[in-house]
Amino acid sequence: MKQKRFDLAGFAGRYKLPLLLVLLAALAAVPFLGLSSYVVRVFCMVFTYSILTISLNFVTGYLGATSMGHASLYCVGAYVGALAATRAGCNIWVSLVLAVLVGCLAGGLLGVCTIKLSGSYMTVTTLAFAQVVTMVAKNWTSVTNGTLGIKDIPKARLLGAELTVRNGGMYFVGLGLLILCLLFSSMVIRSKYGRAFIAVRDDELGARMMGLKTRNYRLLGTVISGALAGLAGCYYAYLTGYIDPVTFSFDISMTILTMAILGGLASLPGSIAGAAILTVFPELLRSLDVYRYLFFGFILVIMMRLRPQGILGSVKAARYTLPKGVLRPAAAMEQGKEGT
Amino acid sequence: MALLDVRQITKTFGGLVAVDNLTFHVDEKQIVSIIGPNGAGKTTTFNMITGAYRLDGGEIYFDGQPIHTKSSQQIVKAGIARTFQNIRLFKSMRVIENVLIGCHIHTSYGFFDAVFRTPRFREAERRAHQRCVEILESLDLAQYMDEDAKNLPYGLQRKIEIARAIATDAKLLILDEPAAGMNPQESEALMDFIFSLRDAGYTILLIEHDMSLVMNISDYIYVCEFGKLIAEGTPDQVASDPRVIEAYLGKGGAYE
Amino acid sequence: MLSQQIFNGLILGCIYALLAVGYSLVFGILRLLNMSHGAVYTAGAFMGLLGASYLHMGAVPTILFAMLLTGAVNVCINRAVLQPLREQGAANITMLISVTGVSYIIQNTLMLVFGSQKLPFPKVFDFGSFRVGGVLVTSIQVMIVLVTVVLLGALGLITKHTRTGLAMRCISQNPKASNMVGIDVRWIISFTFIVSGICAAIAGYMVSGYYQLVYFTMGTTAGLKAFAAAVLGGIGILSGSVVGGILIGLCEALATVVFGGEYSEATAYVILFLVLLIKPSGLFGKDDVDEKV
Amino acid sequence: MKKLIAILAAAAMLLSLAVGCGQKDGPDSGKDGTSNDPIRIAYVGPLTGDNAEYGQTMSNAVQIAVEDVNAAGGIGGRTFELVTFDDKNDATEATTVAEKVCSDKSIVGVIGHFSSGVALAASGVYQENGMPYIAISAAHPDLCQGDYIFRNNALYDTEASSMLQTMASKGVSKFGILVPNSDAGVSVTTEIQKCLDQFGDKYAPQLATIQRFDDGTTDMNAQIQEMIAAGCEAVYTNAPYAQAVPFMTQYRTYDQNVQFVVTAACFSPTFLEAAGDTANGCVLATSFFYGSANAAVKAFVDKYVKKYDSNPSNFCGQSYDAAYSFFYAVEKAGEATRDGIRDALHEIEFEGLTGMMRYNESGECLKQQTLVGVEDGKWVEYPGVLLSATDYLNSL
Repeated sequence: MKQKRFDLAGFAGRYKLPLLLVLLAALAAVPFLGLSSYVVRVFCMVFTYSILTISLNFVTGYLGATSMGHASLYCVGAYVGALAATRAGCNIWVSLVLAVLVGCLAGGLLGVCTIKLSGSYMTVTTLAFAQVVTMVAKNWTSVTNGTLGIKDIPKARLLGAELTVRNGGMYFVGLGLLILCLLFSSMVIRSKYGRAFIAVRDDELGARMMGLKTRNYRLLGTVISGALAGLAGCYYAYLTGYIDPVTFSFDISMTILTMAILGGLASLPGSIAGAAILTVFPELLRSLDVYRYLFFGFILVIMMRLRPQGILGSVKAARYTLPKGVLRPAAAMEQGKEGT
Repeated sequence: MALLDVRQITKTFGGLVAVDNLTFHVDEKQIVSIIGPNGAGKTTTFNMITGAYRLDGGEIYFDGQPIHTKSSQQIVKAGIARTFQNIRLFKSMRVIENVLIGCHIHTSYGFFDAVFRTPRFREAERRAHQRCVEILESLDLAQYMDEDAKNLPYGLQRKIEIARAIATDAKLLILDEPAAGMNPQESEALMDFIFSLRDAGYTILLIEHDMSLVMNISDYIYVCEFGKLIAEGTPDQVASDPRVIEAYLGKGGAYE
Repeated sequence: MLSQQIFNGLILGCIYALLAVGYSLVFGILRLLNMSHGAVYTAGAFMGLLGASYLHMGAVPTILFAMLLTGAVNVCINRAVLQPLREQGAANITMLISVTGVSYIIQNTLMLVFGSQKLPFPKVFDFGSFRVGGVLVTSIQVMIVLVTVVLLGALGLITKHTRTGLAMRCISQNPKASNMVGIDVRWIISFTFIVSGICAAIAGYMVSGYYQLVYFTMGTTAGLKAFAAAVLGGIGILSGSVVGGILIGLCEALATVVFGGEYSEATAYVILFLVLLIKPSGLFGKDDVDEKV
Repeated sequence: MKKLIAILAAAAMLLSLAVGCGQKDGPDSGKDGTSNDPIRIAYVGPLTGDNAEYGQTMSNAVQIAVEDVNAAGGIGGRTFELVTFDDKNDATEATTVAEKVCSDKSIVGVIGHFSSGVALAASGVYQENGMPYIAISAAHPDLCQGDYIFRNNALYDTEASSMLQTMASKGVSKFGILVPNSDAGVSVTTEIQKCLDQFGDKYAPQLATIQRFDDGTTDMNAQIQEMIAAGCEAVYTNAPYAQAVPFMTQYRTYDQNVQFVVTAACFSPTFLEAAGDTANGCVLATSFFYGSANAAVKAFVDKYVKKYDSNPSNFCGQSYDAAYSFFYAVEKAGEATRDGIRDALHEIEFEGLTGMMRYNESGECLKQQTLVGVEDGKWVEYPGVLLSATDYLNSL
């Protein structure tokens, strides 16, 4: 008989609500613990990168297409947010909506460009897409102010009060956006759309034979990924106050991809774990100065050796949760209980 | 009137004529088999019926409607579902999730219904899951519901593929060598299983090499060789037809 | 003037091809986006520098010295980092991150050992220059073209006409089946990494000789271009990666003339995208998109 | 079991973050500015990544400045201490580090950030937290908008004017410019055009062509062909020497006697080694010359060579002076508080390594540049050739 293992994921699944509430309370308390604004800002960056990792997961995790140009969608969101703020004087809430819409368009464009491609051919196209976006940002000076970038992006305001890192305002905006993004993503994934994504990833031809319009789902995946990346970009623009084309480089695309894989592909908690670890670790190593990235390299190699599928990669509850009103078949009763 | 009516369909790959003016039909609630040596064009015919390949000639009618111009999505919606020669289950999904993909085309709700969990979403999901649980229970696969498809033995994976095909509310089930790689007990169980499908009202179109299975189960048999139809009839007629013997056993072999 | 630009584009293309060839070897056999190849190429350049400037060896001994060390570095990467993951059945995308980690390690080690400053690289194969029909050609440029052709020829010979080459092609099609028929998959993959390391060393030496400058981050952008060239030519096809490299080099040179320097890199990538639009599996790639149902 | 270990490891790391940076804060002496702990100055710059070389040499120069002032008994009996941080010349890292530096109460002044984009991003945080910051290599025209933000390097208008004066002094009739497609490139081009408009037809040399290149490319052949076609007798580039050296060596293969005018970014010993004989005849304008006869400069250069066995670059001189700006500010303010230092910086005036150090009301320090050139492998100074931008305009 299989040795009964403690089914952590099943445990987490069953007591989901209380666990989440405890976590939420802890996170909400952070700005009031008298921590320095440096720690608060690191948390804000963890939120930004978590949203970006979740958005990348819609392309790489759920649709199985390695994208190495994700910084381009992040850049589009940031520029839309910055331009809306500086040129049109919108507040953050309007800019966020605009950034999501334009993000959808950019994601859709990337999706259309890569619809016929798969594997490494698709990856190189995302690289080309990112290069073109950077070129446009650098040379379309009338709109993006070119390489001089956009500075003095006004701070976000809520009911007249200015939201900054110091007064914890931007922290809550970030936390709110992350929760919004998590809810949205889990709703999409726990529906026929999520199942369709994974079917297209596992066997596109088999899915097509089951009547799924596979191209529509691939496009939907990139549109969602563009929307969420746009959200993160706009938040970053308000958080930092200055953006230029060089900020959204190939290194950022690789960092986001590394976070998604390290955390565990196609897993929302995994995305957050990956983003948290790879944002926090360089900060911890900061005292090493010159040796920082040497250690970072070793950490990546060792992490992948320990957990090839990522920290929360293959963590799956033992039993499938049926929707309310659907009785669990008798035969599956005792099978589920004693774990896989 | 025939449920599936195939008229002079042809398919060429470069110079090679894979299927040459093949005509046959399948009536309601019938079990029809297509047999023939390897390379006779059987799977190619299946791929043309299910829209995977374009036809180079001829027409196909299903329930009176022409389907040779339609996409595979529309064909599945029309009511034709298939299994595959080499099993194509979704590896990282559970058994129930695989079957849910079968129900996909009939779970009708929009993207925003899913995001905001509207009643329409809840109702459609509940009905889809209920249907899947019923299908799994009817095929006594329910206890494997939570398992990942890739962890199950070969025979079970075959049955899950069929369960997934049923979930599409298909009228016609196309089984591509379901008994391949099965031992005698398993193919025996498969035969009863197919009979139960036929009794439940499904029409079955079968490609198979396991002669004992084909001869016992089929109402009508078509025999193909090099893309051409060389014989048709009931199992007894086909078994004694000299051209079939020659095609399978070569000249001179007498088959009593 | 335009002919000079085209010639320069050709030389730039050969440089990308030199790098793309090493890339395509590993890429073809393991379908792995070997991000550490850029770093290995930089290591090759530094080994060349070590040989030429610090140990004052002649041109040929320096190249051999660099090839030896870089080949060893590359095979260590395979043995220490990738092989265990492969044996655990890890997904390709996991190895992509390990390899990225390796490129961080190599680049930063080079920085710590050789310092972060840009180091001068002695002139290489410098026998003067001559004019051919209005086009000024320097000896190093001729050598680059020669080395690219020779390298491509040698690799073509290895892959097409030797048993090891045959084994390499088998493994790129189906590693499991190759194992069944008795091919020592482990050794062949290590051999491929050694050859890829040697190509990286040659590319490192030639390019540093051409630009006379070596610095620890020279591999990053070059590595990306090589990856693009390898894919443009069709995954795993050596001659394809050379043609891909030359095409990208020409596009960059001509784009500078037509649009201006700041658009050159983006134009090269746009051309790459257009080619993939027309032929989704690269210039010479076999179209394995609709696999058997 | 493995899953549990991995998740515990992740949690441990997150926890150590809060602990990790908590104790890094130094003693809370900055507040009252009177206790006798060492006054801490921070250098933030690229210690890893593409521009690691610049970051490391600049922080070396600040280290020497701190050692010098401590050797001279510090200021009012209190010694100084240098803390270094790496920002990889990346805007996101820079803002995070700036936040970390500002939250460390014991740090009262910041020097650093290499490129303009990074400096701009970080200066927002310094201004918000009230931390005096002196930039020493970012020439973005509108960096110094906050009152806490100062700058100790030549602005692009000074740079442009010096270049045009050099072209005129060399009697050049047609010249071209090669600039990176970056904020540095765009700003210098605009300033050059502005100067040319101001000079009008009183200025002989003519700008024949503007060529640009993408950051990171080293193959300039295409741009060179364009410049030769435009008939350039001289070429100016403000590219760092990783691109300037290949550009010059490739250009020399086509045109032996073109006159090169580069910027202080190339003014370093490795430039001479890398360029070899191609560098002969090339000139540049700098505010710091390590070969100069000035005693203070000589002392600094000897210390730098002994400690780091390479000659200091122009940025090193400016970093040294920026550090001393802080020291003199603490002396004038009589206390080591951030606001005290900010006010004092506007009043101090001292003879630094890079000329007269005086910050005007907007925090800029107008640099006086001297022309320096390479003659058979060595840097040589040509004093008196360059005037300040306004003097040259009036002299036309």
